[in-house]
Amino acid sequence: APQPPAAKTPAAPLSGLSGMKMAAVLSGPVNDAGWNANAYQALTEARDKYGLEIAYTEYVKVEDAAQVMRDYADAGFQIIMAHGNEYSDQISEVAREYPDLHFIQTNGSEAGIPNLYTVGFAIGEGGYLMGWLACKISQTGKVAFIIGEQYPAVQYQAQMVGQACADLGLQAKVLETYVGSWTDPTKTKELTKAALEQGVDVIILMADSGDSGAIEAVREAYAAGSTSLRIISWVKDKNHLAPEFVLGGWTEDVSREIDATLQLIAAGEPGGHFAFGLAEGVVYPNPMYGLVPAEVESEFNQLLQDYLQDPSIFPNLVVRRDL
Amino acid sequence: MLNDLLSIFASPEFYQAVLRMATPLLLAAMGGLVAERAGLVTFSMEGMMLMGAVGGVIGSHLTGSVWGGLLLAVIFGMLAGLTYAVMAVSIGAHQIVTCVALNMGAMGLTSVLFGLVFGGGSGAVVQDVIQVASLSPWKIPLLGEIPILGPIFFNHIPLVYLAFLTVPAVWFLLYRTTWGLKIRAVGEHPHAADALGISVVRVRYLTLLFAGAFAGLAGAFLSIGVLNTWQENMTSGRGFIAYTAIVFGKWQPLGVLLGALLFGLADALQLRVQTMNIAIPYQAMVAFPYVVTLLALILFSGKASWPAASGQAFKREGK
Amino acid sequence: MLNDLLSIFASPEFYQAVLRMATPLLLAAMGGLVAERAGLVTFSMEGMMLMGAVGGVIGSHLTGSVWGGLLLAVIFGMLAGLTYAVMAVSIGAHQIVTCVALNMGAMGLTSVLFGLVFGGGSGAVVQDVIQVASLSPWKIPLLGEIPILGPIFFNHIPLVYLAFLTVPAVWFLLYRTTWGLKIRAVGEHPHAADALGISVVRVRYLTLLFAGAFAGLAGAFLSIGVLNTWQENMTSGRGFIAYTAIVFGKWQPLGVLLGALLFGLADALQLRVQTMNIAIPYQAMVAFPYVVTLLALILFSGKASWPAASGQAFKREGK
Amino acid sequence: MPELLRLEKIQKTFPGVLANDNVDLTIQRGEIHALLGENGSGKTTLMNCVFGVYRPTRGQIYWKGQPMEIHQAHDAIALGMGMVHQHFMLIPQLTVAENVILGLKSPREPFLNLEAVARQIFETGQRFHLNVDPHAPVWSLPVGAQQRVEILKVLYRQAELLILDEPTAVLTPGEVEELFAVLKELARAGLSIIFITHKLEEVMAICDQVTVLRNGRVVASSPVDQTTPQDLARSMVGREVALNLQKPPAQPGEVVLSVQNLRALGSRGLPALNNISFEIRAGEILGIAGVDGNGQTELGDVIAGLRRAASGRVTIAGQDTLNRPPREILDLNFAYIPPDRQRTGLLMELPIAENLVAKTITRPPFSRRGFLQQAEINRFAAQAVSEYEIKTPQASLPVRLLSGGNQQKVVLAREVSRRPRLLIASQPTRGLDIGASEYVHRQMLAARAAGAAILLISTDLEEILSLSDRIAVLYEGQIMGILATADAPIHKIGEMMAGVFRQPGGQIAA
Ligand SMILES: Nc1ncnc2c1ncn2[C@@H]1O[C@H](COP(=O)(O)OP(=O)(O)OP(=O)(O)O)[C@@H](O)[C@H]1O
Ligand SMILES: Nc1ncnc2c1ncn2[C@@H]1O[C@H](COP(=O)(O)OP(=O)(O)OP(=O)(O)O)[C@@H](O)[C@H]1O
Ligand SMILES: [Mg+2]
Ligand SMILES: [Mg+2]
Repeated sequence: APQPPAAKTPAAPLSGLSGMKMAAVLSGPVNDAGWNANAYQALTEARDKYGLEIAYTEYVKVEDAAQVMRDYADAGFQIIMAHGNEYSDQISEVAREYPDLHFIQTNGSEAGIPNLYTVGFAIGEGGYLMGWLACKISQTGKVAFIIGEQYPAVQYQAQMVGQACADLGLQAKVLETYVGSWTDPTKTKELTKAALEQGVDVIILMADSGDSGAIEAVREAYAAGSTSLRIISWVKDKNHLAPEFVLGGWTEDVSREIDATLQLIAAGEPGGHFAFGLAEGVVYPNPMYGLVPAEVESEFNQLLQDYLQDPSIFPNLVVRRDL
Repeated sequence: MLNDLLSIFASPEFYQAVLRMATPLLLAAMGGLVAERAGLVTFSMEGMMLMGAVGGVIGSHLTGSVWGGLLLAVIFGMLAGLTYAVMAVSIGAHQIVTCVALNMGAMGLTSVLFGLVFGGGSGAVVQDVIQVASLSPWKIPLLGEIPILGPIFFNHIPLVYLAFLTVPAVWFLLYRTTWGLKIRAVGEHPHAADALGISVVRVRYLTLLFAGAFAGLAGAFLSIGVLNTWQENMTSGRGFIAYTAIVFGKWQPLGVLLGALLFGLADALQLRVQTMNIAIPYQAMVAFPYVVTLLALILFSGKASWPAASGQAFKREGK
Repeated sequence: MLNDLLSIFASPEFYQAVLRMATPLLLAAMGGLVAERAGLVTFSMEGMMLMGAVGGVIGSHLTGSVWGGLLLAVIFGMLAGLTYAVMAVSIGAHQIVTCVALNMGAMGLTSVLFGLVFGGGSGAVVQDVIQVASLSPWKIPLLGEIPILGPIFFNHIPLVYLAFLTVPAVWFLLYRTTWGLKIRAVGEHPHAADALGISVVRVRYLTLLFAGAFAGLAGAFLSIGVLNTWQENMTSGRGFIAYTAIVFGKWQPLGVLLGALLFGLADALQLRVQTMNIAIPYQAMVAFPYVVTLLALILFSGKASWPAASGQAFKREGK
Repeated sequence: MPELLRLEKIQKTFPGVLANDNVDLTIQRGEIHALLGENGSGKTTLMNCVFGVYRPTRGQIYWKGQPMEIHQAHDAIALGMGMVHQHFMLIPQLTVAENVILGLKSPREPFLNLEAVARQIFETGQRFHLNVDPHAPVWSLPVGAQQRVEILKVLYRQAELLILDEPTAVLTPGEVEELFAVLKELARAGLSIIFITHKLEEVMAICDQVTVLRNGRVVASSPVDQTTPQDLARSMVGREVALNLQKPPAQPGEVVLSVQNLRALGSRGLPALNNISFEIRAGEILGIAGVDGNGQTELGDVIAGLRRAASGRVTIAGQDTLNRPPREILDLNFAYIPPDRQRTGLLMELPIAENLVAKTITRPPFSRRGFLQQAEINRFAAQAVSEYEIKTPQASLPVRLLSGGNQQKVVLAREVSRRPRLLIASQPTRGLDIGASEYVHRQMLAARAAGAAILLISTDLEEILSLSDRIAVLYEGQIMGILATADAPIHKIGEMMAGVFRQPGGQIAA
């Protein structure tokens, strides 16, 4: 199985971070088992790794964010993070007010403020590689991408899924389907059932807390004899939820995203917009747990190696760093 | 495209899905209907269902049995109903606002409860998806074997049967028992009922407990019926749809059944249209149930048919 | 810890934040109050605000001026009000359900509208964060210079002043003008009002347009007042809180002001307590506004004080 | 005759009001006991104390000689009392049988056994001439039948005391006759009846004993055969009352209201007005007689624009007004006293003052450019309150706090003070005491003298006969005939009301 590539170690010493205070502005609770939980995990990992002192505020409405960040700035925090695109204006404003402090925004796009690091994931690699895998292992020639809601980045990933299949000359049909909610496992289950009725046998699953519903639907069909069904999980490796058919899939690793950003800061790199991809080890494929034919797995690994050496081997894989 | 649509309507799985998706709506709506007929606005079913959903998972986890889960779901739902009753019946608070507060409160409370039980203590972050025992289908012996109809109607988890059985049961309760008569009297004219020695307060408490119990079952259907886990806010609006089904059905059991089926159908259809790659934008499909609601409001409005004392606090005068 | 808490109450920024956070609630609630007094349930304010929010951004973008944004916000809000009026007043649909449908509909519609304008076509997903012209604070010339009080009260964007000015204005409207008398008559007793030659339909349409306009401004406050962009579902429940403030305030302008301030205060305090790392569990702090609501419901309930015809469709009889 | 109920020194105060003061009252078995008094004299309050709706501030209630504490209506019912409230306590959406069984145990508890109830309703109905279809929903019944349901409810509960609060106020003469027969039958069977009324002739007709309240005190109590209507009226009002009106001859002017071939549907979608035609001239009163439910309410509402008509033609002072908005019709100087003052006549939650100016509020001096001129409103209200003798501490109180009679005076003051060209008065004295009724009648005659055309719709035949210049009889939505009052034999009107006689040669008779 492929191991996620190790993050590149930066040249500059990291000692500068030790003892610094870092605070985060979050839109929801840290136990949402998703978006904010990831941020929370990133914070605690950074604390353990660099000896940071950390703090966070949950349920911050956009219009209050500036004030919350100012409060942290005034309380002596040197690194202030806003988790989410919605805080763009607020963090830009406060970053200008406190030029000596460092500001991090996930999913941001602002590039012109020297102490503001807007960071995101490179979009496209995941869709392309997982699309390749899905179409390759599908026996029925039908693959479904089950998504919570329609966002630009997600749509682009879906586009890349289809692109990969087409590029490989695979005749698989890719269904792009939306639950209409990130928090509705019941409906996700029904959507999955409907997809299975259509003969779909591989599902790329990106429905957040709806994921459990899709897994449940496949579990039932699997128990009824459809043992060739596979789910490719997304955002995190969810193999442990159903080891018999859930592949590790694709990870977008917030902890590594933050870590990479902290390293930029420690290295004295000026702010700007950064999108981390496969090369930086921030997004990566997970193990397949023997759920795909061995030859497919080794072909995948080979392609991955080749791509890391020379991205031009996939001319139609256009990585976007602006979404 | 027309062929694709027709093929949806030709498949038994579609009708099975319709029944499945109508079930939580029907359970909640039948419970709510009884309280509505006693003059209570049951816009709170979303919160009550959520309580039932978390109760189901916790009960199933603690007792190791899905029946324990159902029991706790009913208890949690009834506790939510009780809270409503204390606020709206005893204290006389504004019903709609009480419902809103209850729904919001349930969202927070269920998270905390879940964290307490599965996170090993207060506020702890639950890192993993929890799995518990869940209901499996009961195939009805002979009926289940009938071709086509068998799988559609007679191979479901027990709560599905229960949901559909509540329709005649609630009808009987409302129109053929003295309890039902009292409920209707309290909903239409609480002062007249009071003058005849009917305890408006008791009737309203009891109907809210009933509504809570059924909303709890509806929630359990989601958490340990369809799934075997719990997710924050997993009812995602089904309580509101159930409420709408009551209005759609003009406060009559059969009408409510029709409403629940219609919403179930709209949803099942919507999902299938997506998987058939039929060229209808998904936003339009997601909006479909609401369009149906609006149409229903327009078509079936006319003379107000809701219980005359709906939403009104009852207080005896001049003591 | 007590010191920390005291330091919050000693900072002018805190009070500034309270006013800022109360503003959208107050704008929406004052508009809603007028329609409520005409016998309409304005549980729809969430959706109306959302329409205003997207209208503000679109208007600001298309005209390049924030005033254009405010204008379109008002127009969008009024369109939402008009939709409600058509459903509930002309067709006589159930008000609460109409509100629910409207809120859901607005969530979808605003997304689509935003996509249409900024995504260059139907259904397109907007690729970027859109930024448009937004309101900046107006420091009131002399008053703004007063030490402490100046920054707290007299250095806000114009909508903040407007919000607080609506309180006496709505009071005056309701109690000192013939329009207000008509509104109250329609809300208390539509049939009697009809017999007195007051057009129930017209009064209800007008109050809903009024409510829509103010909800629109409240939405614009969020999108082009505090921010200069739009986010899906960016009102996040403020419409419901505004509705609660009306109930809290017992349908009186001053009471509603108090309610809006209380919710603003609860929210501002909650955030500050978190950033000061004061050892109060976050659940408690987040739940604070709802606890306040529940307490308010308990303390201020008593005799039903809402307009007697609240929620009732009016239809003149005969054919 | 042994005593059934005895009240001893009952006192009931409300904040600022002494509603009952030191009231002693004894009810014997099998007697019909009249309770008389002006509006607001404390009759309803006293009965509410007996029935557990209110707790007396002081005093003692004895039931069959035993002192009793009655905490709620249910206790009173359990003892064997039954009350028919002036505003019926029936649930319109339920059937007769359901209303009757409501709150009682079913023979097959918890299952309803409506057939058994229906049988018993039928039997009781046979015995006391209280016929009503047990399976009809109550909303579908005429008022008289609803009242029979209320009485059936009481009888079904084996009551020994029946309290009737102004039972005849809503009944037609025929229904009153039926009711009286029933009451006599019940008294003969041993029931005691407390009968609240404002009509002296009713007291004289069926009661055994009469008690008069004034300002909450008992001012007279005696057997009926030892008193006269004049005595009773004097005790009630505290002064002499003219029981007969002096009406100068009419001086009809030009036609003000013309109704031609009017048709309209009623609330249940059935024809309520069927080809109605008549005219009224300035300075005359046309009385519409008829049994309640024959289209009276619909007629008033259609002319006022409150109900849409299907076809026909209505003109007021030459202007077409059919299906025009109420505002336009009002602007023709039209005044309307609706039959249901609480539903359509008054804004119950709003102050008396605002109600008094409600129809002229948009004009000076009560408002200028949309702004209310509160001082002017108050001045006018204070004047109206004293002129029309509206009993209230201040005009800023909500109308809902006034007694029925005083509420009606607010309506009357508002309508008559505008010096209308056309006045429709629908049941203008329903529920009013003699003093108040007399007052209303005098005001109507004054309006007539001032040149108003008046359409008087009333189910009280006495009222019609004493006020009208001409009388039209309405039966099943049709006018059976129009007669000049002077040559209208009562028996002929009665036959028309019952639909057995129709005036030949068309409807119009001048
Ligand atoms: N709940 C109450 N609160 C305050 N005052 C009251 C209340 N009920 C009755 N009253 C007062 O008590 C007095 C007696 O009223 P009551 O209704 O008993 O008169 P009534 O004789 O029944 O009049 P009517 O002939 O109009 O029916 C009135 O002056 C009224 O203002
Ligand atoms: N809350 C209250 N406060 C003060 N007085 C009240 C209150 N409620 C009722 N009353 C008084 O109670 C009396 C009886 O009211 P009720 O509604 O029974 O009218 P009524 O006399 O029966 O009139 P009607 O003859 O039209 O039915 C009135 O005189 C009114 O002043
Ligand atoms: Mg009375
Ligand atoms: Mg009375």
